[in-house]
Amino acid sequence: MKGTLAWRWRHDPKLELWLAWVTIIVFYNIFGIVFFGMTRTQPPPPPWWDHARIAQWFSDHHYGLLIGFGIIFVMGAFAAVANALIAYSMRRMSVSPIFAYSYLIIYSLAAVPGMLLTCIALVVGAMRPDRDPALLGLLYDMGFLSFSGTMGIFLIGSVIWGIAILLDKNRVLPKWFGYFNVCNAWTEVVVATCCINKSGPFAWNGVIAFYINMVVFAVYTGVFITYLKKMIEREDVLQLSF
Amino acid sequence: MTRSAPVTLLLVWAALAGITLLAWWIGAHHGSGPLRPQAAVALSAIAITIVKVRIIMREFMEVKHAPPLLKRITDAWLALFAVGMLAAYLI
Amino acid sequence: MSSNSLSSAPDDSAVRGASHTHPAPVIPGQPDMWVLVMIEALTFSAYFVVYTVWYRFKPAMFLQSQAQLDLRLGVVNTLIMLTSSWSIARCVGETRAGRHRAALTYLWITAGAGVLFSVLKVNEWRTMAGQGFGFETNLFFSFYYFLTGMHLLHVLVGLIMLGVVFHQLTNPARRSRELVETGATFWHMVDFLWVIIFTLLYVMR
Amino acid sequence: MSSGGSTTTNISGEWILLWTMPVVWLIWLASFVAFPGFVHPMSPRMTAQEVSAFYFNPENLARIRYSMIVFNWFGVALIPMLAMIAMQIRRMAHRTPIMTYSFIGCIAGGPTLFCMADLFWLLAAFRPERDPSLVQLFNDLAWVTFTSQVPFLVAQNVFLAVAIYLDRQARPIFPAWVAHFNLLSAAAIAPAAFTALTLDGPIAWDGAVSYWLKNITIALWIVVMTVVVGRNISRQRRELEVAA
Repeated sequence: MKGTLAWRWRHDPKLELWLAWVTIIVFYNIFGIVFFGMTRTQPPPPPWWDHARIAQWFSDHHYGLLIGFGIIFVMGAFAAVANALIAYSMRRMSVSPIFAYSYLIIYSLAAVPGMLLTCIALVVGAMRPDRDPALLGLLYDMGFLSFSGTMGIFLIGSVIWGIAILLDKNRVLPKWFGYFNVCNAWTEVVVATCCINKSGPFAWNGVIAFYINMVVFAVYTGVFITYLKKMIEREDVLQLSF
Repeated sequence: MTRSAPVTLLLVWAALAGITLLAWWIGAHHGSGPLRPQAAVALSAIAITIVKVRIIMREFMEVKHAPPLLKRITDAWLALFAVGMLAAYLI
Repeated sequence: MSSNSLSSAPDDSAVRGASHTHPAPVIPGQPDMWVLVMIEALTFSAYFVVYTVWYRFKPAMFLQSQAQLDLRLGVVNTLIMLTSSWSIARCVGETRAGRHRAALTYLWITAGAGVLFSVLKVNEWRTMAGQGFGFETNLFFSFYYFLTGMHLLHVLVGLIMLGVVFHQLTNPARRSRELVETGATFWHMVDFLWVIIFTLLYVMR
Repeated sequence: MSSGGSTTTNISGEWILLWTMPVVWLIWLASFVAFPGFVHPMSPRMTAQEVSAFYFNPENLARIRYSMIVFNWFGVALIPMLAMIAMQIRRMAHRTPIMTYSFIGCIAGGPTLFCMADLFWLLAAFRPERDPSLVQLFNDLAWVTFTSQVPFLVAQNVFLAVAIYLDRQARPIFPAWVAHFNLLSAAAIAPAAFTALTLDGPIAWDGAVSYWLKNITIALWIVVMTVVVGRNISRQRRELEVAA
């Protein structure tokens, strides 16, 4: 029967693209549940806590951190599909393949310093609640500062995608989204302030460095997921030479 | 259209520059003694700024010739900004 | 895609330039750029509101720190920015009229003003840092460096956009009026953001 | 794919890269045996003093350092192997390069994380006078990174399996059992991600599941994949010779 999942698995010519798109949706949902719900690491707890309070936080979230980040360690690399689909969007544009390849390589780096290092530090902190509180404080800082460890990746990566969209003549993605990439690049400049300020709006849980940035990033992510879907729906079924 | 576009632009520039100098006068420290927060200064400065931004959008950015939708969107943003600033200042 | 259906075709530019009348409402440049302008305006408005809230929360510290800024420099910066905005508006007008040499002259004035603005800003930072006021000195200076720094980044991106406009104007084969207008719209946004930042950092009490 | 002589050269190059694998296996095996913490994996229950004493025991110290240096040199040697698998995915009957890109996106991740763990071990072994609780901290970081960092391995196994299932042609690049095998090995590797949950039992970093099952699966996966990729490359070589 046309349209059923079984039919699509066997006959849908866009199957590869749809599998990738659905994986992105699943990935971002699990990511959100783990970081916001299970581990309570988003929004981040304050940077100004003393060691005793940090040790308390680790023991309060012992199982949340260990199970939640365990899930990230199993499926964190499925984000590669999002990068692959975005790189593919650039391959369909009338620009040099360099854009797609640079984006793919840059974002392949992203998971290690920007996500996994955070998780490793907090997991090591959570696994031994009896560790010296000063060391727990170090792991806590290491965990939350590493969230901004990918500043350059998102900065350069967004600019690359944005330029590709603006130069493209095939209209794969709308121009305004190309410009919006510049805004997403700014968020990575803004977040740098959290490496300096330990309280106030520029701290890692601050209104500017976290919340406003998060809104921009969330809108950006929602927009690109929507437009990737439109791209797949619109796409002709010709073989792309690659 | 009675004036040519270049003359209009020059007048707009002169008006904006004049308003800036007015803001300078408002913001400058009059009299002696330590600086104190003055709601009148702050609110008039914000009001002047909103007027300036609207002039830039209408004249320089040519929103005055744009479709009504763009006029409404830009004005809506300015209104939102004004309300936000007022709320932030007064609360 | 709506981007081109809303803006008119390039070949009516001569008609519009000659009469200075606008029979039908037209968005200058790509409508896409206006989306960026509104997103940026909203994001910056959020920063401005946060700034004002903290100002009201710690008025003494903000006032005292604010007094360290040179109001005259702020005024000069604003006048430079307004002049650059005026000249890029003239550049758009001359482009529509088909006078590309004159358009280039105005473009150079804008770019020169942008560079002058950046030099003055960096010099102001050097002076402030030399007096011991850094990003981490207090929250006012965090905001000062943050807002002026974010704005300066926009100036630099604006200069790149002006480079795109230059690229269009110098080559008779290109001369896309739409791209000239798009670049101008971005530059005007850089201008009005500065007008607000000037008020908040230098004037508001 | 271009045709003619250049492709033959490519495949000869792949042949050379493939035959580096047995050599690299010997080096890995030697470093594995040399590291005193691997053959009987260190227990997460060791106290800070015990960990420090373990590292700075003169019998262990040199072996720890040299084995980790060699691992650092040759851990990355897995990447040519993974790149050869990516080339096989590229040859599959797919309409888009998405599966190839996804696989390539994972290639660097595993070796990078292994390098990090390796560096944490070297750091732990660097200064005997360091506070034992810091030595223990780096030992924990090393073992947790080494054991729990399976995301790229899991994802690339799944990507390869899906790519094989989607390779719909009369003579697919890989037989279907390779896809099943990859899904199975992904399932065997995945539980190690939860290693920090307990300090004893099969999930702990010295346990039957997190240590033995995971590492034996990885070793088996490398051997099996080398063999099937090698078979493909020799088949592709033969086809080119026949065509020429």
